[in-house]
Amino acid sequence: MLGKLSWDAIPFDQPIPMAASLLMILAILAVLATVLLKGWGPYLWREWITSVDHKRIGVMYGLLALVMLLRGFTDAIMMRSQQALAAGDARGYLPPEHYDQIFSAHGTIMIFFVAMPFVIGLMNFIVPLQLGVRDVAFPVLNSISFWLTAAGVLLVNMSLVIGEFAKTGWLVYPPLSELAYSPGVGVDYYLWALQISGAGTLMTGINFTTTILKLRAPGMGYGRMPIFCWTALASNLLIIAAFPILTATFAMLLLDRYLGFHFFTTDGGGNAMMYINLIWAWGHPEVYILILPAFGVYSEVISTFSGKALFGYRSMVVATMAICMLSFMVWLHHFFTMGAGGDVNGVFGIATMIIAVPTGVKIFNWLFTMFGGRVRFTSPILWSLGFMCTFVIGGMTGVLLAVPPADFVLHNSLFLIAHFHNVIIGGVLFGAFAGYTYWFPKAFGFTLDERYGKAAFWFWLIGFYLAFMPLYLLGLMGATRRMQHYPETDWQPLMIVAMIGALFILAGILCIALQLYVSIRNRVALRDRTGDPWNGRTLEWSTASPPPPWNFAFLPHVQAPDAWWRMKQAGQHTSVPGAERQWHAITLPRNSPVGFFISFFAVISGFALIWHIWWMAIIGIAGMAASGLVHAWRIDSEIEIPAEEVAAFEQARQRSAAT
Amino acid sequence: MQSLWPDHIGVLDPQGPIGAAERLILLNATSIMLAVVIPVILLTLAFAWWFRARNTRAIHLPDWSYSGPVELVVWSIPALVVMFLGGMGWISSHQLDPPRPIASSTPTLNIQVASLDWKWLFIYPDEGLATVNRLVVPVGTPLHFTLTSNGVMNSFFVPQLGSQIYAMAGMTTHLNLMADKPGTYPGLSAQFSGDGFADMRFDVVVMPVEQYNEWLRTSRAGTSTLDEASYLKLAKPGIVDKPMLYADVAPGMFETIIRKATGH
Amino acid sequence: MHDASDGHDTLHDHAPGGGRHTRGGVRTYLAGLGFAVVLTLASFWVASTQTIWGPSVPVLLAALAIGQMGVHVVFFLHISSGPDDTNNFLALAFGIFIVGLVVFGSMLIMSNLNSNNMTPMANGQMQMQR
Amino acid sequence: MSLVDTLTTPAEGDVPLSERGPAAVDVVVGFGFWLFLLSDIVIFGSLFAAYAVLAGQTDGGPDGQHLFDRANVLIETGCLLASSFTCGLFSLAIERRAAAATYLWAAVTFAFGAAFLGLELSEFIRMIGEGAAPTRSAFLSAFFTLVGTHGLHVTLGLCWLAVMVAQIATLGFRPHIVRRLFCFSLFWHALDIVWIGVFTIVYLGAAYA
Repeated sequence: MLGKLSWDAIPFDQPIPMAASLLMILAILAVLATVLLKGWGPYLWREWITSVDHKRIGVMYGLLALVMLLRGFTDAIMMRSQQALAAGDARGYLPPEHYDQIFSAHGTIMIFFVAMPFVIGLMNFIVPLQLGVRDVAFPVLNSISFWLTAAGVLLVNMSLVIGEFAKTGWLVYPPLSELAYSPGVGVDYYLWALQISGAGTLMTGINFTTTILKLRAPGMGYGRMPIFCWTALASNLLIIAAFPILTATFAMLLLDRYLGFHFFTTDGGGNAMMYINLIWAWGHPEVYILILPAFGVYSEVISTFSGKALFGYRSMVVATMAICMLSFMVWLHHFFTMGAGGDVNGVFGIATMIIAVPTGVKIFNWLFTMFGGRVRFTSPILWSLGFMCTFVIGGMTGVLLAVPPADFVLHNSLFLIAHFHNVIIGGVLFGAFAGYTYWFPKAFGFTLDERYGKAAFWFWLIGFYLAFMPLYLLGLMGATRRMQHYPETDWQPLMIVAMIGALFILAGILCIALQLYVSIRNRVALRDRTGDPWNGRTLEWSTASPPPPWNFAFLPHVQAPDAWWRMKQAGQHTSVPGAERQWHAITLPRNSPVGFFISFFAVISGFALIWHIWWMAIIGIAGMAASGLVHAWRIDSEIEIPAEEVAAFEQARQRSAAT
Repeated sequence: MQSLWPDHIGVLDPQGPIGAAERLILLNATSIMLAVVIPVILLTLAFAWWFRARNTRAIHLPDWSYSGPVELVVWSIPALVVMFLGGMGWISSHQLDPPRPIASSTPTLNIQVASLDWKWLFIYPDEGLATVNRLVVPVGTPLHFTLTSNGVMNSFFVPQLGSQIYAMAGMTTHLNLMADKPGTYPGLSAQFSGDGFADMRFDVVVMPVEQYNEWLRTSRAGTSTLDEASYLKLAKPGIVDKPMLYADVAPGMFETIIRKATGH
Repeated sequence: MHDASDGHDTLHDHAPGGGRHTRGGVRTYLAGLGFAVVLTLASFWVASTQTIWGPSVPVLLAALAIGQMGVHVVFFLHISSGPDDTNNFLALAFGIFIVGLVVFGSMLIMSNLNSNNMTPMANGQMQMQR
Repeated sequence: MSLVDTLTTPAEGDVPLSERGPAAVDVVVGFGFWLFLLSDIVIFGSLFAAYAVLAGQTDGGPDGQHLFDRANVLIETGCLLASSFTCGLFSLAIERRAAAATYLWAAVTFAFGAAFLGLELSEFIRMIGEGAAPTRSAFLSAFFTLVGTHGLHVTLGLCWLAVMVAQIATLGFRPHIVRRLFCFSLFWHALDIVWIGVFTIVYLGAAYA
């Protein structure tokens, strides 16, 4: 009746996961209780859960990412403290079966449920605004994408309470992840959570590629598109091309585990090297899916706060698209040590290094964007400067690892760990925070507190260097990744320094939380009435903060890159004309609960499949199909905003901006 | 308490020609890139500071956003660096390809390696000898490793000797290393392989040739044999506290291990 | 300035497969069917005949398959290289590029790995990859 | 450059395609679905790659040359090709908003698709009966997964077609229904293209694996 599920699945005898899950359940209950008691339920349902507005969905992605950052960071600090303790004969406080789950969960969560939602959230919020349009190409699909991601998040977190998570590392290499060596439900949690959220991500990719290629304000040719949109385009093209590989690869592993197929097993003629080959054919583009939009954020931020157009716009576009293509030709560098031979290793090593050329060009162009500018030291540009100084180190170690014989001694070492944290924290996360601070006033109508923002930056920057420079050194000394303990007591001081770095990062995270709290409290003082608090250059700054549901009363007519800057130069200080033009009624997509329902049933079927509860899986799948069918018969998919409402909003805004 | 600088500095303290070449490559590549990276970091800080909004002495070029010569330079610098590194990568990935034999007048010692859950089995096929978690080799002799696994993947790595290579079930990978100086060098698995992974440590004991021959003689005097039965006992998942020694090895054991791993 | 609703009145470019502007009619589909039938039969014939030099058969089969895929794309999906099809065509090219990279890249990598790492054994169970 | 200037829209012909503002809904939907199909093709690409790598790994079990029945495959191919053609006629009937013809061609398309599926299923059952189940070897795992995924797509396509017929019956030829119908026809033709790869590489190529 309940498949593999029994009371044994709940780890009563293990205090750490028990306490953690209790805390999580209490937090969820507290949130639910608050919502119910305050009577927020209907509001949340109407305005957020069923919303198909790209801005609302973007905000929800961001929130999801920030919450999961806390979860992923908890794992991180447990790993750092374990390694700081477990030297010599000491074994720390986390036995291997916990420690293995923690590092697997850390990687999975940070990549799929922090970095991805953060980046996708920024794209959701900003891309249609920068393109000067009213929504994405497929607004309902967008909502489905978000809720499927949330479904994946829910499944991963359920593994904390019921059962276990994968103990195989974040990419579940077979044969270790095959049934023979991982008979538990951990790998199944991993696979189903990522299949479900991966489907959502793929839809995002299709949605945004279509949006950017087909829905742009009149006049916005490709040469006038904001650079963030270009990077978003590249990123979404990579999603379309790479995520299907992930889906297919996981499907094969699932068939191995559930139906006894022999794709990657050691027996039956299976070949685990094929999994490693395919997973990295997805995995390498994945890191560019994350970093390219971050490059876009830095480009916007550096240009805005230098008061100059981006230097070498065309060069930047070419570099972006070159990275997009090249990122698909380098995946073998993740397994130089599998023995492919000198020719193959050499070719992929060189291809990898070539990516450094367009990336280097980008760095130089940001440098020259500042040249002759008037740089304002706000926290977004601090994140950007911190990025430039940090990322070049990460890029350097990346090129180093691309030299095959260098990789032969550094592969899987803490040097590698330091390298990819260097590019993901120093690149993706700094970019996410820069974008978060930069666009926050656009989303909520008030700026974030600068004092806490700068404090957060410094804690993160110092914390990063303290935490990961020792790991570079340790890697060079032969320390490998994923060690639950190690005999070399002389490595312990460096491990302790890394642990202290993690504490600095904790302070940085606290500053970000405090910044949000303080800013909400002081929101009246921090209010942005102009819609353009930073003297911005692109179209999102031409509309109100927060923008109305329709974004633009009239679609702007674009005549140059940096369209809004041009309009301001021409003496036009709002995108809305005065008396010259009649107000129009505006049609917008109607809200839909289909995304929520599909994901609800996806969680049910995912959970049922993990625990082999077949009847429940059928109910879940039938529920998804039924939700889709009901939605398919919906006729009135649009609502109309009357012209008077549009007029009233815009006129009120003009009055408020004038005061 | 020891000094803060550790004694175990692995890759930075190579004890053989492969490791030494790889460290040199690391240093060369790092230096050439630092020659670009350090100026970039300094320029970033300098530009940001000099062109700060309050510095009215800095030139102001609000419309300067394109320059052909600058573009040419910024594409050329990384391109030239990558050209050098790419050439180095291509040549070195052939010269230091793990299966490539090490040229030497001393005859090569063949060693078969099997990663088990969670221990390392070393078979000396020509000497008819096997050890667990302790590899004894003569100094100055080219070592040819043939590696496999009985199940999950591992990576055989002796940081002070150089290159690592995966050990995979059903597969045979090859690795050539050599030790220049007698000593004891730690080895490990660099690929996570399950709960006992952290204990997959072994020592490589490099001895002068006479001492090695002496070791061979005394070791062969033992009674334990590595055959299918004792292998199956050893292969059960678990950790080995002390290094082990088999004085005799049944013929074709390495092939037996591979056959068993692939379900035949 | 445009309004969104203005923008939707005029057709700007072409959706793959047609919509209101399907090009051609029954005749296009008939032509497609004819070509496809001929190419399919040719493929099956080539695979079973002795009149073609054996080792070259896979190449011929590949050419016939690519030709037939082209027939489907042009006559059934109505994709052309015209200016109003630029995005569709580029997207298709991107897709083919990625599939080519994944398939041929994987085959290249795997054949190298297999030939370097496969165990030479006499028991015949461990077959070498082609 | 005042605001008023920007209000005058230049003639369509003078403006490059990329600067004409948001595209029509038909184009947006068609292009989005086109991208979905490309991503689907990448899934098949991964499965083809897996098949190509594992095709020789029979683990002492049966190989393709002895298992596959070419005559059967030729009939399957014929069914799918015929359904692709009638799907084209279906699209033309929709364009004319001819309800009777639409239903007729939908039914014919469905019948050919179902016949294909029936033949494929009977082949699978025969093979499993002969001891060539997917659990037998890596080759058979890859074969059943690749061909089965195509079959699953056909199955879903048939379900979709049934739903679309119901939608025409209840909602009529509304613009969004017509858009979905064209997406369906794209999907159906794409499956035929994938099948060309399948019969060439898997069935006809079996002798060369």
